[in-house]
Order: sequence, then structure tokens, then C-alpha cells
Amino acid sequence: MKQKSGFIDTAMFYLLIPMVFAALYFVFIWSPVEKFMGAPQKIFYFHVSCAWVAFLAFFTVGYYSVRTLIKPNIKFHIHAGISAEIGVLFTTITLLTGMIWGKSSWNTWWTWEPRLATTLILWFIYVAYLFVRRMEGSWEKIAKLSAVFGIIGVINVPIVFMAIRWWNTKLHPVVFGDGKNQDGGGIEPPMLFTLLFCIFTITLLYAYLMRKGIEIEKMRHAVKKAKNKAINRLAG
Amino acid sequence: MKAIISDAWTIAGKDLGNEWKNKQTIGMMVIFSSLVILVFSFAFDPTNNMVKAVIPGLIWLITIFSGLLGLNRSFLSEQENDSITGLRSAPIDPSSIYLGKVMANCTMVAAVQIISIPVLFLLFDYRFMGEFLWFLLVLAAGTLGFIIVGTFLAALAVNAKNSEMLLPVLLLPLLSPLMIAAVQATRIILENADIQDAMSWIQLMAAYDLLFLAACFFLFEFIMEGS
Amino acid sequence: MKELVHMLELKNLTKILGDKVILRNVSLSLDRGESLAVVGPNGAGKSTFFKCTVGLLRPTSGEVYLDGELISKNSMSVKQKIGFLGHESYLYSTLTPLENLKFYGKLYKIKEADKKSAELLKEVGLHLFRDMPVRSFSRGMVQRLSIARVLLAEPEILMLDEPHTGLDVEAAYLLNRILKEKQRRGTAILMISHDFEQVQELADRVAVLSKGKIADTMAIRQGSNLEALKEWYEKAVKGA
Amino acid sequence: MTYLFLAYSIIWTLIAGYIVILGKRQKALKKELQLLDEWNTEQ
Repeated sequence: MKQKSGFIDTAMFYLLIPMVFAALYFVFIWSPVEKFMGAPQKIFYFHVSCAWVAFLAFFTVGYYSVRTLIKPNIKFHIHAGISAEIGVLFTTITLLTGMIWGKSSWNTWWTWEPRLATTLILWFIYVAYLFVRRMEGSWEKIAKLSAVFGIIGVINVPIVFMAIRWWNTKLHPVVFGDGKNQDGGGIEPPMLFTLLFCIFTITLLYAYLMRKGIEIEKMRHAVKKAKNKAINRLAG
Repeated sequence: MKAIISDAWTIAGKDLGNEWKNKQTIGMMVIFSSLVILVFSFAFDPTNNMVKAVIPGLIWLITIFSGLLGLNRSFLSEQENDSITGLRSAPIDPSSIYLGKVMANCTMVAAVQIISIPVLFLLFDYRFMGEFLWFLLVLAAGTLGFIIVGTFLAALAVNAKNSEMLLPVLLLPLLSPLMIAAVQATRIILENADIQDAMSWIQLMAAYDLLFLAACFFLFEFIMEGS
Repeated sequence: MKELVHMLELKNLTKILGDKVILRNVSLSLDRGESLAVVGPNGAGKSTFFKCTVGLLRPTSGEVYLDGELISKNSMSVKQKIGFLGHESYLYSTLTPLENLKFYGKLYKIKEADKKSAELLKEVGLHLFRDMPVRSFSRGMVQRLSIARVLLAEPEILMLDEPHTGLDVEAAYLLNRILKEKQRRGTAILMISHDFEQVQELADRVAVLSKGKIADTMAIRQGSNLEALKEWYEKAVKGA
Repeated sequence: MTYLFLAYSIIWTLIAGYIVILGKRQKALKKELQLLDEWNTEQ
């Protein structure tokens, strides 16, 4: 069992390396340069992929939170925590690349565009979630409290998006389908392929990091157990 | 359901009666909100006409800042003598504790608003010209949503050592959609614009209130279940 | 008359908190009108044991039956029957004794709570202080008041976590008198204690809880030897 | 073009940084676990 999971990890790792390079190749060399936005448009591929993974990670947190509440299990608790941590990483990347993109195409570092602003609030919720997990107490208690917060946070995300969308819907270029008359809004097949490939790669990266993180967290628990054992031995 | 509400009312009555006797928390909240107004009038020159634009935001800012003080207290006060365990071992539904605290906090924040919002208008020399009833409705919807989520998170945060610091960190991101809606709706009403424009915001607030009331009501049990 | 259903019955109660096993396979039963004392060294899991029995904590495995009814999370009828005197007083220090009792009386849906509260205050000797906030009370007075709080709902089973701490001789005597009276009327009493003298005075049976297990139980006859009880306890703890 | 470069360098430094942090955590834990295991089996 242990060997098998180790094998999957190794396989994933060696699959990831060529995929990342392939993704970079598709992004920089293979896919055409967008005519309106120019080279900076290439940020878009990884920006979107990271945003997708950020939201995916958040809903994973929500999923495991619900499962924790239904039946407390340290496995679900760990999964939710690692997912939140990776979520923070990808949300940070999404925010930074979004800002850079904004600077290059609208010449401003920050706009209150719904998707970007939602991502910012998502980031704050993630961080708050991690703070809840840092509380003192037995893991059961923290699992329960953080799961409750995770669920409330997930419920909140669509509402945030809607509110900000109503508040301000001005600046985002609509790349897919529903752009006006499809001009400047369409996406060429190579671009679409590159985008999908990037999304797939980053999702795989997320899965790999999840596995790695869970493994480490399990080790941490093993250490804790061994420590308790040592203390008991000392106490006699 | 009837039992839950009557138990909630008992708990709210206890908190409010206590507050009525020593008036500490409400006093602090009023003073604090006045101080926020004072600081803001230094920060933005009140004689400047531009300042009128920040009034809707200020109303909500003082509500949230002073409300946070009360929310912090509401479950911390139950920790003394561990009376929360006394409530938990009483034959009542845990949700009625939540509901009772929501009632008490709502009353307290409303009391603070009754004082601090007129003070705000006074100090900024603002002439109220909008529709008063709509203004009250927006105020009630926003405050209710704030208290619903705030009370729930206060109960959650009280388990941490640094609960006073944790609560705002947890609460403010979750409040963002409500606050956007509340500020926009207040602005539309204060500018005496078409009420129809504020309608969608009011609907958003109502939906937020109901959704989170249901979610918190259901999830509160899990917070109370200690381990 | 022999009761078919025990007032309280624990079946293979196990509680794991974090990685620690606090209670392992604890089984006990208690009948109406019986009093059982649980003694044990610090950290033996006495408080956890209590919280599981009251229903404040959910046991990892095993069941607790109260009057034949399984204790689950929110069974109000079960909570109504339990009088739980915890380690803390659960009182509001800004309220007066009378207000405290009235508040809990309302939660426990007691009829004529005002009259009954006043009577109870007289019984525990706090009648004169009924309009003073609890904040100014001494430990013993607080303990008296929390006893009154527990008795207010007329529980069918009393669960007392070290009821004698902080009480002076007179108050301890008063408490014992009240408890014995209650017991005579058919109330079951489960108590945790350190105080062997009081245990011997009050309990019909003693159980030693050590390292999360029931190490031994013994019946106490009237007029038995305090020294013998202590000796037996030491032996049971060592044997666990 | 500089923006593009900036964006991608940020992406990869952050991801690489996270992986390095994970590796460090794992290493520290491994060490501790080994130490404790030795200690536990010693006596």
C-alpha cells in the first residue's frame, strides 16, 4: 500500500515535469500572439489556470468540511487543511498575475473587477480559515470549528461574486463566447488548446501538492504520537 | 419552534436586562462610534461638499466597528463561570442560544445606531432628505445580516485565546457582499434617487440574511458541541 | 420494589480525545435512590466521564442510558431529568442570586419559579443575600447557590462534580442533609469526590476510576472504617 | 513583454518556494520521527 502510493507520487512527479515544459512551450512559442493585447496576453493562460485551481481548492475545502461535520475523521480534516493552504498559494498567484495583467492592459494595478475582487475576498477567507485551524485544542474541536467556518465561507463566495458584479461590471474583456458580436472576444483554437492544456497541468500540480501535503501532515501526526509515547515512557 | 423562540427570548432578556443595569457595553459602543465619527471628521474636512459622498459608507463603518465590540462581549461574558456549559446542559435547543444572542446583539446595535447616526448627521451637517421608511428598512436589513453572521462567528472565535483579534478577521470578508449592498442601497436612498434602483440591493440583502440565518441556525449546534 | 430499568446505565463507554484514550470501556449502573461516588487520582478522566454522562460530550463508542432512554445529542427530556453541578458554578456574576435562579427556572420550564427560588434560597441559607450580585460572593456562597440552581429543576438524577469544595463544615453538613433527603425521596446521586470523609458519609457505593478504567467498586455500609476505605482505594489505584 | 516576464517569474518562484517549504517540512519531520523512533525502541 505504502509502496503503491509512493509509486503514484513518483509517477506524477515525472509526468509533471515534461507537462510543465510542454505547457510553457505551448504558451510562449506555439500559440499565436493575440492581436489586440499583444504578448502580455500570454499571462492569461496561467492566470486562468491558477484561478480555476484556487476555486477548485476552495470547493474541496467545502466538500471535506461537510464530510467532517457528518462524520469526524482526521483524514477529512487534514485534506481540508492542505487544500486551503494550496488554495492560498494559487489565490496569491492569481491575484498577482491579475494585477500585472491589469497594469499591462489597462495601465492600473488594481481594478474592482468582479472576478479579481472576488478572488481577493476569497484570499481573505482562506487566510481566516487557516487562522481558525491554528486555534488550540484537540483536533476534533478544531476540525468541527474550521469545518463550520469553511462551509460558511463557501456559501459566501457566489454571493460575493454576484454583489461585486452588480456593483461594477465595466472592465473585464470577455474572452469566451458572450462577447459582443464575437469580435475581439472570440478565441482561436490553438489558444483554446493551450488554455485547456495549462488548466490540466496546473490541476495535476494541485493534485500532486495535495498528496505531498497530506503525506507530510500524516507524518506530523506520527511524530506527535511518537512524542506522546516518549513522554509517557518518561513519566513512567 | 415555539419553545426555541421563547427560550431565545429568555436568554436575550437576561443579556439585555444585564446590559440595562450596568450599561457598560452599550456605553462603550456609543462612545467608540462617536470617536470614529470624530476621527473621520478630522480625516475628511466636513465643510467640504465631497464629504456628503462618504456618509453612506460612514453609517456602516460605525455600525460595524461599534458592533464588533458588542459581539466580542456577547460570548466572552458566557465564559466567566463557564455559564455556557450551564446553558448547554439545560433542556433547551442549542439554536435557541444562538437566536437569543442574535436578538440581544441586534437590540444593542440598534440602540447604538439610534444615537450615533443622528450624531453623524449632526457633526457632518447633513440634511436628511430621503425616504425615512426605506432608510430604516435598509438599515434593519443590513444590521440584521451583520448580527446574524457576527454572532455566529463570535461563538466560533470565542474558543480561541485571542478571540477579540480573530473575530474581525473572520467576519469582515464574509460581510463584504452585505456591505456592498447596504452601502449602495443607503446611498441611493440618501440621494433621494429612484427607489427602484435600490430594490435589487435590498433583495440581495434579504437573500443574504435568510441564507445565513438558515445556515448559522443549523450549524450552531456543531459549535456548541464541545470536545 | 425492584426497578427493572436502571436510572443510569453506562455500557462500554469509550472516549478518545485527540490521540489520547481518556475512558476505556467504562460500564456502570445506578438505581433510583442510590448514591454512587466516583473517586480517582487527577487526570483519571473523571470530568470527561461526567461530561459524557451528561451528554455534553459525545462518547467515541458505547452508550449511556438514562431512565431507559439513550442519551443522544439533544434529548431535552433527558436533560430535564439531570441536575448537573459542574466544576464551575455556571452562574452569572452580574446577576443577583434570585435573578440567576429565575433565569434557570425559565429555561427548565419550572412553574412558580419565583416562589420556589425564594424557598430554595432560604434552604441553602442565602436568603439575606438575594439582592446582591453574585460577583461579591465567597466561594462557599457561590457553591451554595449553585446547589440551589441544581435543585431548582427537581432532577431525578443529581450529578455532582466535587460538591464539597469550598464549603465550610456547616455548609457541607447542610449539603449532606439536603442530598440525603433527596435520596430518600428516590433521587439517584452520582458524585465525583476527593473527600473520603464525605464519600463515606453520603455514598452507598464507591467506584475507583483510574487511567480511564473502573478499577474496582465497593459497597459502603454505615459506620465502616475510613482508614479501610483509604487503604482499599490505594490498592485499587495501584492495581489499575 | 516585461510584464509577461514578471508574471511568469512570480508564478514559478511562488510554486517553487512552496515546494521547497514542503520539502523542508518533510525533512525536519523525518529527522524528528527517526530520533523519536530510536529513542522509543532504545529502552
